[in-house]
Amino acid sequence: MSSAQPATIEQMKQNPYKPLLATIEEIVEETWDTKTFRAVFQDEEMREKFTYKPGQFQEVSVFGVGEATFCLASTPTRPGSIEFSVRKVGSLTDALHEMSEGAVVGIRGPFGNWFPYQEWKGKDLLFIGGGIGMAPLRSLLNFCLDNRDDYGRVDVIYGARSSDLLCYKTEFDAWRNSKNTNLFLTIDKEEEGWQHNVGFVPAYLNDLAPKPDNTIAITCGPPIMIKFVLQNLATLGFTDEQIYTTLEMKMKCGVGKCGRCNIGHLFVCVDGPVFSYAQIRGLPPEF
Amino acid sequence: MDIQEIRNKAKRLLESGEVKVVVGYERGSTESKSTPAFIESPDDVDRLIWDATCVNNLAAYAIQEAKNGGVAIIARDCDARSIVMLVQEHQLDKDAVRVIEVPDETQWADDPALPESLEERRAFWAKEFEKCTRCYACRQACPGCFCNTCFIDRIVPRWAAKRAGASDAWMFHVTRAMHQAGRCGDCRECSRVCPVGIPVHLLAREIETFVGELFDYKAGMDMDADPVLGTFTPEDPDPNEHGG
Amino acid sequence: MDKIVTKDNMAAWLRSLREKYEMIGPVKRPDGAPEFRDIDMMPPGIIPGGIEVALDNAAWLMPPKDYLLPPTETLFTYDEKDQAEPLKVPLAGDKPRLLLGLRACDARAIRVLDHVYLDGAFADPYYAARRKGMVMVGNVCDEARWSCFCTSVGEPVEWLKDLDAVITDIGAGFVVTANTPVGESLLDSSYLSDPSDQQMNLKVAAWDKLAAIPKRPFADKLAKDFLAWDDPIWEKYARKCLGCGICSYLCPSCSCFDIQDERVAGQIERFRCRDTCQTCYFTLMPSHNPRPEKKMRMRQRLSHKFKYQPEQFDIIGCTGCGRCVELCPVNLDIRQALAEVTPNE
Amino acid sequence: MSEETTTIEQQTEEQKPKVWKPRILGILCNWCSYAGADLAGSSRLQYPPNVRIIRVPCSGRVNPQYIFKAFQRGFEGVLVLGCHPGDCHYAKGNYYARRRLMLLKKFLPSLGIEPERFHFEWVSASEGIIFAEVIAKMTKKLEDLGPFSGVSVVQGVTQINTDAEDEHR
Repeated sequence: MSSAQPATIEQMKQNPYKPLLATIEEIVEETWDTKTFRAVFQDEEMREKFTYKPGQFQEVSVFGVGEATFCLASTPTRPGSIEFSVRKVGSLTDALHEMSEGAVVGIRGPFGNWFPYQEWKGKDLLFIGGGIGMAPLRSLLNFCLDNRDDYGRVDVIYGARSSDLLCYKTEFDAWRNSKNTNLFLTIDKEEEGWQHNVGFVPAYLNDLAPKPDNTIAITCGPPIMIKFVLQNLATLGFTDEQIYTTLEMKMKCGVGKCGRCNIGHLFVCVDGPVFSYAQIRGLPPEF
Repeated sequence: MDIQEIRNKAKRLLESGEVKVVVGYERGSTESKSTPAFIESPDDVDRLIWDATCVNNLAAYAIQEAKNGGVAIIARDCDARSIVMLVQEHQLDKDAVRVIEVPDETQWADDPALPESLEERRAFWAKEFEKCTRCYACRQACPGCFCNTCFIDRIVPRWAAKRAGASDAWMFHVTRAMHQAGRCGDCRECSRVCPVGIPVHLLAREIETFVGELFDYKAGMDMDADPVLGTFTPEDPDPNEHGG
Repeated sequence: MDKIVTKDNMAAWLRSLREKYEMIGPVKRPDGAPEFRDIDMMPPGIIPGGIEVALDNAAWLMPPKDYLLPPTETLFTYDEKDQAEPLKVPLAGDKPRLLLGLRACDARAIRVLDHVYLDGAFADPYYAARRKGMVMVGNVCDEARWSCFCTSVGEPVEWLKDLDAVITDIGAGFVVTANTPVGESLLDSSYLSDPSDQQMNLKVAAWDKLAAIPKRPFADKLAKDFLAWDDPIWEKYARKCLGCGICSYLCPSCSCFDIQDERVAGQIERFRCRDTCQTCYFTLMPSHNPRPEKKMRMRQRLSHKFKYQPEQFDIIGCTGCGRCVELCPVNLDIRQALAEVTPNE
Repeated sequence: MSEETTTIEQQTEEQKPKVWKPRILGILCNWCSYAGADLAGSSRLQYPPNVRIIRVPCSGRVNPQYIFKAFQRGFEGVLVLGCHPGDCHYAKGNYYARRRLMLLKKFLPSLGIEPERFHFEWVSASEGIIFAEVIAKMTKKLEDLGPFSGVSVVQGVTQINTDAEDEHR
């Protein structure tokens, strides 16, 4: 990916296991099992200093319960706070969901690589997201929309099983209303009052049949969706180098030490989580 | 016991199609070691050996191997009791398993004696468990430990932390031993495999002694018997008779 | 620089080093098995003997990694009631440590750990604090155990050069070789004197003997890409694997860990502890498990050492110490698996 | 009622800072013993307040590991109370419990734990007085035994803080 490191955060370099304390300022209920948290660092200097790049992740602590990995769902172009979306799946995410505004969490990060957005300047971007998989895409999408003139046409295909499982609904209008940007929504089954497409994301992708010329496709979602999206993108003429996704593995340390998230000789926490499909093809099938 | 006899039995079982695999011992990577062998062809039975290096309780493989069809297991008395126990616990279909009996010629090491006073006993176990690496080899080698998810691996609730030290290791070993009540055939695999020499089997042996005293029960003797803690009689020993 | 110390003076010399260093070395347990431990913790009377008995080539049960990566280590404590500074990180002790009795393979293992814990964008501060100022003194193995295979995975004589000083038993005494300025400072003692040519010849002979340990049949295959992904041997060997963690917990270079929180007596502690890739929980996620089967986990462990670490750090992660071979309860001998695996063409 | 027992009010005001009291974990069947404890409370029977109560649906729900956990975390005593044999709300849960817990009680000395530290008995919903007596008797026994030094004491060093108080607020 890009070679330059994000602005160094001295505290993380000194001790990457020591979280920075942050206060939950806002909680948005995205769906019945997913909430988006906006956190502000307690250290005022850190609020300014904490920078990151779209695609990077962080470790979030609930002290006494543990830690879990979440991608940064916010964009560094809107500094002062960070956001992450949490689906209730286990003890840590349960504990997060029980928190209310004003609660204290620990943040370690930013860790991992990022989308090579610098190299994509002047290109068209195609976002293909499913469910909570929209979180890392949202970071990049808002980043690109905040730097709108750097990129060409932006198409967003976003789907979920049903309309109430779509996240970030309050931002849909802002996305639609951006210059040269289109939002294509789809749900699996017919619903009363639904104005948009009905069908699976990969099928909708085929219907829309975007052109691969000078385009980068970025996809994230459930593994089964990604599998068919990749197949269909190939049929549409996208090369492996034009397709990017983020991978998820169990992580503990986030900095390449605990040995948990390797796929072959790569650590998802250090060498990922962003991979091009060309890279993924070279990895052992163990993720 | 003559090795040829074992090989012949294995051969017959495989040839007749009665079993798909015979689990026995073959020479290990050095003369002083044997290693578990999975014999699937009558032509391979000559790999089987039977000597003083054959120490594993092969019943540990019974569930894994029975999934693929019939399995025959070379077993000492204590190992055979594990197999009976697995049938009793409905972990094994009794028609899916055959036992090739071998005499128990194991040279058992002397067991350390539990100290007399309670205080010393507590210190004895604390000292032993302090060494525990939490590798769980005792559990993995134990045919009685067939749970899909061990209580110690549960995250909610977490019964003990994964940290080193006597306290959490005590919780693991003592609970595991109690879970073995009525299941332990005294094969002593738990102590044999322990890389730091904790006499783990003493715990289960104590329990089996009390199981015998209280309920007149011996683990793994009768395929048709109910597991001792999975049944009761109204006449069982009662706390009130024993002064609570 | 080489010096000679007589057998009589050895204990006195080592005791003099204890004034400056916290000394860790192999001592024999009451049951006869050697292990690495803090020599200061031994009752004073048995220190000289304790050190002496262990300076032979016994495969110490516990690898020296305990002293760089304790089995359990507090990362920080968190006190909800302390508004100003709830997070507290424990500090490492200030007296430098001297590890005594390291074998060539132990030295190599520490090199591997250094790569894992100090390389990359983030160094591990807890490891770094222990490693910094740590003095490593080793000795030359007099013979190979049945389970050893160091010469098959590298050059143990070269590995010894990572140590500050190396002790070679030449029968009538010990030749002590300093490789670093710190090592030379250890030799600056009235208990040591200059060795004779004959004594130096004996030392060279001992090192040559170490280098001449026969290689195992798989040694020639250890090119980068020799572990085939779909090789049937994974299934074959995993079949007898019990899935315990002995091989990784007692491996001198295995260093994967878990991080957990615990609330004890009202205080929150975050600690890390050893973990093993040999259980399904290592990679289990709420959504799925990338390595649900034993054969995948066995392939992971061997690939990590013989394929991934060479790609990451240009170093084979296995040191050939033989602990996993010797202690595996089912005699799953990785040397046989390595000999059998089909190289990728 | 023995002389040692006091009401909660007396204890907090006068004795708590001075007198060591054993901490007891009580695991009570919902249908009989918990109701018995309730009755003891509503009848204003006096019994020592040093018992922390966990209500379970049936004594048959009591896994021996609950008791081990209590000892590991430093409780001085553990008490399990269930319905009298024949009176189980679920017909036979207490019979299963009886087997398990009789065995557990015999096993504790093998671990070096005094059998008196674990007590189980049958207490019905109407036996409020018996409940109060059981607590008082057990408290007395534990006081005689003295503090429990825990399960991890090696060479006089306690490895873990006892936090029975904290865990079961």
